[in-house]
Amino acid sequence: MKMVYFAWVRERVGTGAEEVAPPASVVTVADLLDWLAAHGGGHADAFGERERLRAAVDGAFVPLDSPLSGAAEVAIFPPVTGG
Amino acid sequence: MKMVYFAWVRERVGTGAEEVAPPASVVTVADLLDWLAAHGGGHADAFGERERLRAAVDGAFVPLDSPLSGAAEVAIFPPVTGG
Amino acid sequence: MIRVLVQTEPFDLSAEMMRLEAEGTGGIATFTGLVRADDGVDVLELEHYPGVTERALTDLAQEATARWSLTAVSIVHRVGPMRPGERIVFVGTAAAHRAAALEACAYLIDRLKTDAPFWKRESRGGQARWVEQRTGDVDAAARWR
Amino acid sequence: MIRVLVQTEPFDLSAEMMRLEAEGTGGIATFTGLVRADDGVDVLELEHYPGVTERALTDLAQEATARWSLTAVSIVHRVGPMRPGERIVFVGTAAAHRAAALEACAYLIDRLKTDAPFWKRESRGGQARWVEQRTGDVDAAARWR
Repeated sequence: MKMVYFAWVRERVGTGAEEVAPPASVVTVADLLDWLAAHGGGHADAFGERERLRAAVDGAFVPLDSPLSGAAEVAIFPPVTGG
Repeated sequence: MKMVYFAWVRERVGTGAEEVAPPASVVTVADLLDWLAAHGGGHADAFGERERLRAAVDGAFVPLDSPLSGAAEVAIFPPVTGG
Repeated sequence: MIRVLVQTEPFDLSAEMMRLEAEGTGGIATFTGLVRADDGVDVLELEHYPGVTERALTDLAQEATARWSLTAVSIVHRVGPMRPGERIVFVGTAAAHRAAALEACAYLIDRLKTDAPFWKRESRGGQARWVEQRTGDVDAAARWR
Repeated sequence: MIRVLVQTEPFDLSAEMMRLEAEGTGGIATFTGLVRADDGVDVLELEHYPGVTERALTDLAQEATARWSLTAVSIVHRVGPMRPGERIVFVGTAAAHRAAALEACAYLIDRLKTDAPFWKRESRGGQARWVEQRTGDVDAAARWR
């Protein structure tokens, strides 16, 4: 599964993209964040305040409690600020 | 007093502008229309349907019952259709 | 900046945009009206009340500037004969924030349609008729009061 | 016509207008966002989610086209570093009638602000900070639902 990060999430994680292989117990986006944060370091710092995070699964914006269900790419980022 | 006419009012009157000298009994724009229509011809034809007419006195849009009160220029025209 | 032009010549859209950008910080909204070929119209002719038109448009621009704190307004309106596809009118507004620019732009084109002395005459194959004011235009202008 | 561009290069406003006019009959509304020098910002940098951004903008353009019967929509958004006064975003809509073009233009810029994956970072004298989403932008997008 490919993880991609944007804006300050990317800066705190320390990379814009990485390959991960979560265990079967990781069902939702929130589970994935918990699992990644447990590695400590940048991930724990980036994922500390869940209400400031948004996610997209295979390019579709989804709530954090959405299932991953075989996703190829999961993106984690702050609320968007374009325009 | 200068009269100016626009659009189909101008076409029916037969001129875009003319000088007129109404008597003192002509107090409002509507009085002026009555007095001009009494001359017959183009004016009577142009001023037949009052609800289709609009007026400006010295450049300011006014209702037909407005006083002329020493106006230098009175314009008569259909509802506007710009833009 | 308040810029009001009533002219027979076609106008340069990019020059108008540049002027607004030079005065703008934040957002610029524009509306451009084009001559429609409604039911075979081949010529649209615009008549106006010289002097009074410019004053009416300037008054509208000043009202909009005060109401939405605009940094710039441009209104350019063509008169005389035009063909389908040609630009009749351009309204541009600049403001610090987008809502102000967008609302003011809608306001100006709505008010212009009922408060500025222009008259349209459509021709179809040599047959001309004066365009009647639309109830929808009167209602659109009224919602701003 | 639906045209969606996300690019680092500055864009040509008059070329975008010409494209809309070529597809337009009636009215064209545009919104152009410029970089503001808020409190001394000297560089604004835009990051985005390549591929997903374009798809999100295309989805918004299709929604607007269906809702307002648009004849053309253009959305051009710059990414990368920009300076105050430069254009960040252009939204243009063409429709037979002005209300449709104006409303759709406001809709697209409102929705773009909350539904397309862009992130802004402001720098002031070398000090950078990520811009926070504004509640007002969330409310503006919500009014269209």
